[in-house]
Amino acid sequence: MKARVIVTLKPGILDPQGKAIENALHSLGVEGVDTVRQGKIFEIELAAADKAKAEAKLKEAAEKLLSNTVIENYRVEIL
Amino acid sequence: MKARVIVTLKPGILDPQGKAIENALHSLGVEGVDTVRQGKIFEIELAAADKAKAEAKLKEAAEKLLSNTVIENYRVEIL
Amino acid sequence: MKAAVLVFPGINRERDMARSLQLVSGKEAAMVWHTDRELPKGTDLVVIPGGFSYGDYLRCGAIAARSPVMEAVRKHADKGGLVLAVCNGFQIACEAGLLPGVLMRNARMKFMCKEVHMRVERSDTPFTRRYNAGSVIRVPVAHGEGNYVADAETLARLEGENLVAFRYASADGVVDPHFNGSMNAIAGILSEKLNVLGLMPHPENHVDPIVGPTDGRRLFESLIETLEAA
Amino acid sequence: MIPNEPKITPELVAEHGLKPDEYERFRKLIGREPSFTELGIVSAMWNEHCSYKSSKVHLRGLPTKAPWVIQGPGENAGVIDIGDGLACVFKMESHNHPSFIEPYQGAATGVGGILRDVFTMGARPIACLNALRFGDPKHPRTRSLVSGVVAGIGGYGNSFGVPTVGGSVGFHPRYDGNILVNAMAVGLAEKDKIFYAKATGVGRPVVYLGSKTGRDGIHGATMASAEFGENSDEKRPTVQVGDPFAEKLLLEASLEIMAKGCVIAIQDMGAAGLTCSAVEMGAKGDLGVTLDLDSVPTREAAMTAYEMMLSESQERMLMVLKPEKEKEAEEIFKKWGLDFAIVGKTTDTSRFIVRYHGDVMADLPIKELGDQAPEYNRPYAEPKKLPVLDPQSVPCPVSIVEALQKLIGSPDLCSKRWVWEQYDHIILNNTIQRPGGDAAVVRVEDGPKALAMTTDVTPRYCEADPFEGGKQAVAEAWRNLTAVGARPLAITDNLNFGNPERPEIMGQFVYCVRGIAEACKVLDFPVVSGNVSLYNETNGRGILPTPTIGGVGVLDDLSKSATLVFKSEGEEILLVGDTKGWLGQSSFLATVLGREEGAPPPVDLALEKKNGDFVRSLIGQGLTTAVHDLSDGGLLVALAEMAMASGIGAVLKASPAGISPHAYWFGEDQARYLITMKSADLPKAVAAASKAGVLLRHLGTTGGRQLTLPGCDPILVSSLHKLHESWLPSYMAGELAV
Ligand SMILES: Nc1ncnc2c1ncn2[C@@H]1O[C@H](COP(=O)(O)OP(=O)(O)O)[C@@H](O)[C@H]1O
Ligand SMILES: [Mg+2]
Repeated sequence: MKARVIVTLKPGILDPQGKAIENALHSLGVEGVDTVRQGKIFEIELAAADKAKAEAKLKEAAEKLLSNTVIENYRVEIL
Repeated sequence: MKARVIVTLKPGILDPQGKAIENALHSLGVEGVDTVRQGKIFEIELAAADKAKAEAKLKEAAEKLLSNTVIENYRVEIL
Repeated sequence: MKAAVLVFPGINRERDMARSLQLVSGKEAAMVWHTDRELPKGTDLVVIPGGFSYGDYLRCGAIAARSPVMEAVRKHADKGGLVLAVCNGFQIACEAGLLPGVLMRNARMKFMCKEVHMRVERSDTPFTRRYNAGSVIRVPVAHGEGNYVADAETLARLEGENLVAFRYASADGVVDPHFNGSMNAIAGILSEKLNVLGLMPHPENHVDPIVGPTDGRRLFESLIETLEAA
Repeated sequence: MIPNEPKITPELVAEHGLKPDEYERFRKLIGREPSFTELGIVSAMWNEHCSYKSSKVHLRGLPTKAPWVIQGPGENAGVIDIGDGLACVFKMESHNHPSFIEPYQGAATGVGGILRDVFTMGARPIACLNALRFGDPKHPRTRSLVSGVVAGIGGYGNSFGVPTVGGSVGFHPRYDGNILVNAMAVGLAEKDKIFYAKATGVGRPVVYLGSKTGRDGIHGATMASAEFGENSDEKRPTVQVGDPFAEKLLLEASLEIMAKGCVIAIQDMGAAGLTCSAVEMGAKGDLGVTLDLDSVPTREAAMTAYEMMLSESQERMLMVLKPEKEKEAEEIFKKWGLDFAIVGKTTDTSRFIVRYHGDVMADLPIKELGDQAPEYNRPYAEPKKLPVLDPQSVPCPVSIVEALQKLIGSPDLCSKRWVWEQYDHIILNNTIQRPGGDAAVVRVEDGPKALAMTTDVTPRYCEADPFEGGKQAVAEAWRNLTAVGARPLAITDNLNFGNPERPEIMGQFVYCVRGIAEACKVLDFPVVSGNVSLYNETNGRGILPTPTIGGVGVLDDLSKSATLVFKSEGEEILLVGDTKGWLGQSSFLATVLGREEGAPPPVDLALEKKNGDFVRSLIGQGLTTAVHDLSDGGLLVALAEMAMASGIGAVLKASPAGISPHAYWFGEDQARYLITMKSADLPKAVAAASKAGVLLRHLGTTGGRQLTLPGCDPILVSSLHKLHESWLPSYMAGELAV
């Protein structure tokens, strides 16, 4: 089964990376980009009996390791 | 306009972070996860007249900066 | 030797580099700001120093590689001018396409600051002529993303054309493939014309006998000798 | 009245951490009900973290003066004269609570904050240190806290570009719910170019520099003064994220505008950001300050005045500029890509006025806000003295060698290489002694001058006897500096304790501070800066009292410094100082027998000074080949450390009669050093010792590849080394059953 977990910063949490990228895009002449926030995406292959089981497993992975729930939100998508 | 650019490693390029995560998940007792590959997701707000223009702009951003096309693929999604 | 040390926002080893260049060559290096479009007249060595340009956000070296000054560096290199790219400089050089491949997170995911050994693979280059091929030198590393990765074809070409300059090794010269995960234990590589060297370890931090070992010194002496011979 | 503001209720006041009588005091001071923004401002100014209300009366007892002290406590950092027109600027600060909640960012922003304190004064940071305390290795969170904190400290310092050259790491169940992250920064400046927070001149622009303001850390300072309860998770959204890249730019830009003579006064925005920095600049200069929040650069929409005044977004500064230099300063900041905004001016009204959207959000008497902060002489209990443990009553269930193995492989005494290899400790090319020795030695410019620095405290001692423990922490820092050959000059302290509203805790605090004061006085080692962190307590259980001492000393000629590494075979090993075999509160007792009992070793400060001065003079005369001070684990652990660092072994004489071997080898009597020297120099040293009245004892000779103790099987130094190096990496890899 293929799935992905998307981890993004909670709103209001400073994203220095996003800010640096915004500035760089401006100096490269890419106009019109207002804000950039950078997150992580994990593309995962896993063995699971069904979708619900897979989802539960990935939620566990996200909580335990893939995200820092103090400052990040995550989202599990089964593909 | 809101959009996102997803950048992932090309197949065949070794992903040390993904590997480390796989191992860590196993030692945390999260079973069944075969492979993990880590990528980046950029959540972007931009000013653009229409979808096509926005797409073109983001493609430019991805080519010029957001991805290293030697090792990475990217995908633009307008939300 | 007329050296130009590039300064990007977030670079932090430019002073170490300038100081070591001065110590070995007796000449002051020019510090060149990232927005400059030209190198100082007569520059014969460009140094891209270590640090965390732009915080190493996005990908290490990515943003710096797209700075105005890099266009001038590319021209300099195309004409055969010497470029020494250390640590973040190596990452910048790869991102800028001056060297092939990319540096990824260390296999053990951690930043590592320690002394390591590396084997000098060849001594017939402007950067290594004062070393003996096959000899082992002690140098410090300080990086979190020094894991050299390239596709199979590039790697085959690097090996085939003998462009690997240094490999991580044990003190007695046995190649250490596990140090940071680098393919073929690569610590440094050369461009095809042998005029661009990128390496992760910091020879500039092993120059001054008051501070510690001095195995890095001969790299700078090699450059001086090369330029004097030219 | 200001629109859309919450009504001030007793609950709201309580949520701001103000006691009813404190609120009443504030209301009287301003003569009316405060606005919501004003309540926020006063809660920030009057909490424990900013006002030092519980500690102030006691801190006054610390000696802060010496001919070489340029600036004592009260500024962003302390400043000492190190000769040749140079000054050393340093301070230590805690980031305990934030690091427990989010270890990486908490530790990172702790480093960022202390670096800012140092470069705000015009000094370029040259080194960082840190002192870390974690809970029981068995505690389920300990491993991830260690991993996050260490990565955070490294992540910030490495990127900023300052070497992290030393520190300490310890474990104890009493830190299970409250870890300690104390970060120290050391900087270098020209002695006559130090910058201060005191504003001068009316009508001068107040300028905001650095990163934009967000909603980060709102109530951070209040949180740092609150005890954790079951629901401390709820406080999470206040986490601040560090941006070392922005800080590096802020450093370069700040030093550049200082060098160009643009700056009158400067203050970094630390705890309670804009509030504390603006009030402090005005109050110190007897001036009023008016802020116009419409000009504050923000990164989030619709921020309120309250939020802007309390935000703890990182990497920001406030300055008063020379009006004629405004343009020049702005250009420098733009060049570095940083925000620059005039957000107010100095006034002659002595009021602190905050305007936003045409409303006056706050109008407060600026001096009284600081001066009239509550100050408590809280009740304290005199700590109970513990009985002195008779060494004869302490058994040794294992052989001396087995005990040694246990000690050097224990969490507290094992090598901390796993930690400091994640810190760039060589950048700037001045690190003469790297982590792993007694004190770090950092060359000053091109030498030959160097600075030595260390952080020390033995919390177990402080718990058992706060007064002696406080003395011991200072003495150990002094000893570590001495052991590398440096002249100890001054300290910074970071006083970490539990809830001061409990008399036993307040008693620990008071007696530790008295002990520190006593030691500083006798050793001529004044306190020039520091930080107090109270309420390190979870569900009524406090941490061990932990007054971390950061010591700085100077070496006039770094070629005359000492290291602890055995240099060659066949050298004489000598012990300086007297050994009675003090086992109370020793590492041996705790680690080998699992007992934390008895009175800790007393510190005879006069003896400490005599022995230290003797060792320093031997180093200066070039008579020693290696030097190491004795601390946790006593004589044999120190010896083993010297052997392990060199790979060279030693043959040792038997322990003297009248003292049991384990008390002799592992006792923690103070004021002791191990030295080695060439046989030929022995007579000179013996003569010098007898002249100085110092006890010198010949222990044996260096040589071979093993440690040989009479009556024990010799043990290979390499096998000790392996034990010493393996605990932490194995623990962190999860390979260890703890
Ligand atoms: N957190 C840390 N960061 C950097 N260095 C550390 C840290 N913890 C320990 N060290 C280094 O390890 C060595 C041993 O530490 P410690 O046992 O506390 O020394 P001492 O007993 O001499 O005070 C010292 O050089 C110290 O600087
Ligand atoms: Mg010591």
